[in-house]
Amino acid sequence: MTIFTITAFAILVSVAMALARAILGPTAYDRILAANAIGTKTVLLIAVFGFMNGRPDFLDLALVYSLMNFIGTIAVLKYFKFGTLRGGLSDSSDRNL
Amino acid sequence: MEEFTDIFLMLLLVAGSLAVLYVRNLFVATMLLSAVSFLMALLFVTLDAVDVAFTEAAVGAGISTVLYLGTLALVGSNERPTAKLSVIPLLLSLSIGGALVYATFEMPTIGSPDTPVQTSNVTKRFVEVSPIEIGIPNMVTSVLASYRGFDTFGETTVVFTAAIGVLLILSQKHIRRREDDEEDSTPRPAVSVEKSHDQVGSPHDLIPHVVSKILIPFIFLFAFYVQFHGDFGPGGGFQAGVIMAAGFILYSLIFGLHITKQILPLRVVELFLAFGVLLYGGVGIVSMIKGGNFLDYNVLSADPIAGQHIGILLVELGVGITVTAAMLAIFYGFAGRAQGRGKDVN
Amino acid sequence: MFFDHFNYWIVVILMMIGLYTLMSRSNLVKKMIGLSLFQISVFLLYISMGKIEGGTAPIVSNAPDVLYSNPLPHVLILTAIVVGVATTALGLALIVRINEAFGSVDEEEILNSEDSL
Amino acid sequence: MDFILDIGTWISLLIGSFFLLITGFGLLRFPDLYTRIHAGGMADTLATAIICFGLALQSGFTLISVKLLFIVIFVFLTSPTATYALAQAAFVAGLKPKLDGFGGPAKTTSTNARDD
Repeated sequence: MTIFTITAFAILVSVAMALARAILGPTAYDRILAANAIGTKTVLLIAVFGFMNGRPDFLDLALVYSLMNFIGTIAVLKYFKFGTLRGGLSDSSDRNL
Repeated sequence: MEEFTDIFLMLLLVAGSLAVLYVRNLFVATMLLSAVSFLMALLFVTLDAVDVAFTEAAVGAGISTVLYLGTLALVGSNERPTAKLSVIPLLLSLSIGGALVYATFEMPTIGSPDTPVQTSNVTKRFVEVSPIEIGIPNMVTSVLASYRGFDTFGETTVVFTAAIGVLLILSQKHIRRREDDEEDSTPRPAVSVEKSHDQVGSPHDLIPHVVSKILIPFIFLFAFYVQFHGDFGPGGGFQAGVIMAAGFILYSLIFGLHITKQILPLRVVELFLAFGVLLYGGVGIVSMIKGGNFLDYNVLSADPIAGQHIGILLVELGVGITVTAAMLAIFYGFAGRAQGRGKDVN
Repeated sequence: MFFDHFNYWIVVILMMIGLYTLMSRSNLVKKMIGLSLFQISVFLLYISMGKIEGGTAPIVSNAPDVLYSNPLPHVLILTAIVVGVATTALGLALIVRINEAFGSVDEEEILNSEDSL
Repeated sequence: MDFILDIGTWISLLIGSFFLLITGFGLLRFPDLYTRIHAGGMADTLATAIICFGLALQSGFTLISVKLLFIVIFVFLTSPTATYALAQAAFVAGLKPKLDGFGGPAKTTSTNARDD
């Protein structure tokens, strides 16, 4: 029972709680928040898994996770705010098209 | 101890999938699917498949979420409730599942070293000989680009074809089947568009703007790192292509599709789409001209190992370019489609 | 041992959920989501088969006596994931067009409007 | 020296796990979105920094610790941005914070923010 295993379990438990929030809702924003939180915890879990298995050179993966998490969240929020993925986040210049 | 983390993850996976099945709102189902995809990628890491986890994270959690959202923005996110419990599908899937579970008892134990998968000669060749024969530490890359070069060429062509198909389907003008169908029966997205108009140009969007501006160059740099470091660590053309496309998609989400199209017009994307496949095929042709078989990299240089390195580098580059262009073309198709329904956009 | 075949059972359960979604839901986007779940279960099946007890990722490490998991399933699934998202995009594009032609993405509604024509 | 580094790793990983569990509880138990964002956005980021610091102690000055540093910087930039954008989108959409005891009506959801 190393410290890495303990940490991995702590992360897994909090992932489970975040998943419960994603399933329970009640608003869509809660679900987005929960999915985003799951992504952040996944990043940590990958880092810890690497050290747990003695091969910590796969941290590029964790970077990809945090990147995709960010893009996913921005896309979801844009969909929610504007109902389309087309225009810019804060300008309305796509009206000119 | 480690297997308990696996089991925990798999149980979370089942819970997430059941939730995907039961929620009525398609938007919520998409969010849950993205969470399920994250968990699945995590499971791949614990099962030693780091390259696959890389791809699944980039594709499943990133790109496909964006694609589903692009679709939902066009078709609406409410699912019509089904009145009755579907008995026949339930029975059918239960019986198929039962038969498969019965069959699993004949399957070899997970992780045992004497299964046919592990003892086959092909596996021995890949694991023991390939680092010497190809000279690349990442066996997945050498199998992908060299031993199974034909197969990967086929897959690249499939991605190419799918992107062409999406462009053909979605670039057509909007046609209604019935002229009398005046009012749009499509459900609107969750937030009405008029509402968002009041907030357009609000200074509160400054923070995502600035942060994305800082991040996007590093995303491209990271994509190049993944592309060219794929020989030594997890990564390669497929992953790098998806990350590169994700950088452009982020740019487009923040600054608008029309600005992205000014930087990288669809015409250029189409050129790149074809160029990647041609580069891949061209390597094969050159190796034939040099006297080898199609995609036999040994003849590309005087030293077979150097030849393999050149071949794998070029082939992965071709894959990366095609995948980038394909993902971008698909995104352009979906995100630009709203033009067909002008009254809904503004 | 109870957990010897656990991965396979999870694969079967995920596959059943995907198949049931695919067959019972009449919304076409939901069907695509079911197909994605089905796909994920197949990925897990392949990767589970390549795993070897005490093994490590198939990237050469300097440590002595390393046991590597089988790289072949990884290659197959890696390409399958990217091809999967490309074909999913194709399906979703068809759904968008269907919605424009029929004003609905519900299978039953579309079939009913076909009948009434 | 190794012993001291190990102790450092133990302590920082335990503190990080503690914060992660707090995050989970916060996500589950807080009454409305705006309070949950604090759990999901702030505690998570702190836990990431602490855990990566603990892991970097184990790897020493190598490429690995540089990558860990990048992860921390990346999460430090993106996670608050994402949650900020989330809060702003929710507020714009009309989701009112729960203000028990502050005079405001305890209204948690508006009509168009609820998804099901």
